[in-house]
Amino acid sequence: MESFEVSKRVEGKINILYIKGYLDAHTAPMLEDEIQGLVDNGEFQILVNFKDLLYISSAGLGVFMGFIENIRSNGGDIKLSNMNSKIFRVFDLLGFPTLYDILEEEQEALTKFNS
Amino acid sequence: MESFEVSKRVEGKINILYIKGYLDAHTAPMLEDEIQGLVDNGEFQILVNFKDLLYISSAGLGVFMGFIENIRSNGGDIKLSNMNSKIFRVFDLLGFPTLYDILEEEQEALTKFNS
Amino acid sequence: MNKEKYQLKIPSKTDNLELIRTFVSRISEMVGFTDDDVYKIELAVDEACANVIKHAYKKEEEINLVIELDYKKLTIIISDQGIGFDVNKILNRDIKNYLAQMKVGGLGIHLIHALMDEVEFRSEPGRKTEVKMVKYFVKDGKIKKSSES
Amino acid sequence: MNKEKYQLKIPSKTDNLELIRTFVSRISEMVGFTDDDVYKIELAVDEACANVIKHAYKKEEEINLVIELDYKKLTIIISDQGIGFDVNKILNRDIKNYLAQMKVGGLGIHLIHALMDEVEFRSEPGRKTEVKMVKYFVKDGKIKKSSES
Ligand SMILES: Nc1ncnc2c1ncn2[C@@H]1O[C@H](COP(=O)(O)OP(=O)(O)O)[C@@H](O)[C@H]1O
Ligand SMILES: Nc1ncnc2c1ncn2[C@@H]1O[C@H](COP(=O)(O)OP(=O)(O)O)[C@@H](O)[C@H]1O
Repeated sequence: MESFEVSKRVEGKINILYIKGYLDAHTAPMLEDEIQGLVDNGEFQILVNFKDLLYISSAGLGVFMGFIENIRSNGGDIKLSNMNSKIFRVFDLLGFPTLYDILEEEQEALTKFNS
Repeated sequence: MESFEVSKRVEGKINILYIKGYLDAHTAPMLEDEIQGLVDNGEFQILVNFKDLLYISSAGLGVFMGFIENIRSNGGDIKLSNMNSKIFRVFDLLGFPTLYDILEEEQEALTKFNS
Repeated sequence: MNKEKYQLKIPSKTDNLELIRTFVSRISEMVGFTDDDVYKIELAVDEACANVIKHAYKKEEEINLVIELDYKKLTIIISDQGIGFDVNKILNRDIKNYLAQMKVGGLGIHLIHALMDEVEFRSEPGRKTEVKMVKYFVKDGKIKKSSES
Repeated sequence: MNKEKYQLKIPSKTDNLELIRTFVSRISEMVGFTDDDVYKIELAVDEACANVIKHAYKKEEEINLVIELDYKKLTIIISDQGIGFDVNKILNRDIKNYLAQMKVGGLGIHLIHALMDEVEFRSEPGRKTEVKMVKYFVKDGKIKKSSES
């Protein structure tokens, strides 16, 4: 069966979340919990790497919408990287590229955080 | 999507059919046509290798039932080999092992034909 | 888990057997059946639906498949509004002799009985057929497959 | 191909979204849509069903999904007997402004419009909601996605 997984890596002040599999209204709460955990610990520099994500619905995009204001008002950001083209299109259709930094590679996103 | 394929190899007087994928009421006619072709050419020594078969329903078993009498009365046989355990169980549940030679390995079946 | 119901209505053609198997096996996996049981359920349903496609109708009509889940079992009901048949005649057939005579066909219903924990056929010749089959989540040892005794 | 109908009735819970997507994408593949269109159809259906699950009912009830195929298009109708909503209010929302205000939610219906060739929402507040969406096998150039104009 399809599934969804989040794993985490810390690089300096930046928390990188690797998301894998199928992100829909059923699995979005898992990602939400993970980001909530970071926010609760005062971690506001978050990079989400989409390399292994195969599917996303608006419930997945909604997770980022739910945190972005609070995180930015705390001087942080959520940046997104390594989306495949199908996933990117969903973000694009909804106009996310004007609101979020969406980078090709994780390294670019890290650099952008530190600049 | 699931699919079904038959390929063929000749070894001496024996025609070996390799069946692959899903054999059900939808795909059984493909196997039927293949065996009919052999029978029409007077080829009655047929070995079916199940190595890559993932699924079989009674429609698949029915194909062998449909030819066996004619083939045996012409001095030939249909022997079966390399079934995985799930496939074998279907044959077993229906009592086929008493009616057909079902061998572990292709080589055993070939030997049995020539003995 | 409360009682839950899944229903599928689908044109009666062999092209759809794969979709039906996928549907049934996903639900069976979801509720926690072992791979082995999932395979048995899938095959039993395939057989019953193939029968609707082959025997029930003159042309393409509809297969109706209902899956009910309660706390202890999965029940599948497959029905058609087709020509029906004499259930007793088929069920009393001795499969060993039948096979030995090398008759073509007649394997599906036998297989359904061997694969599922409970099976019930009802048919009104000329009007409809309904097959109900049950698989228990846990077999209590006393429940034995009727066709294996 | 004649007109064909597939119907699925399924409990309204998020666990079932995967099964619904599988069901819809298999049928879409079967009738020959490109991978790209299959993905769009799958996502649009996911969004509509997620809405039924989230918004229509107080507790778990039923999603009704019908797929109709004719020679030129696939039509999907997703309906519920739930609380309904004011369709005009939602549809007239300017998504760009809406997003810029960083509001949570409100993306699903916009996405459905962007993904499918034709979309129609009907809702009777307090009684029911029905979404009908169409994808053509061949787009004739004149047919343009309304939400992209
Ligand atoms: N849904 C059905 N409608 C009408 N007849 C049926 C149906 N299912 C089974 N039958 C009858 O029962 C017989 C035995 O079915 P089965 O054991 O599956 O073998 P087969 O399909 O190979 O004949 C069929 O030949 C048919 O006459
Ligand atoms: N099936 C439905 N039943 C009741 N209300 C619905 C239904 N579908 C959509 N809605 C209403 O339309 C609104 C917008 O839906 P949508 O664009 O998918 O965003 P979201 O679900 O994130 O709010 C929902 O918030 C809800 O009020």
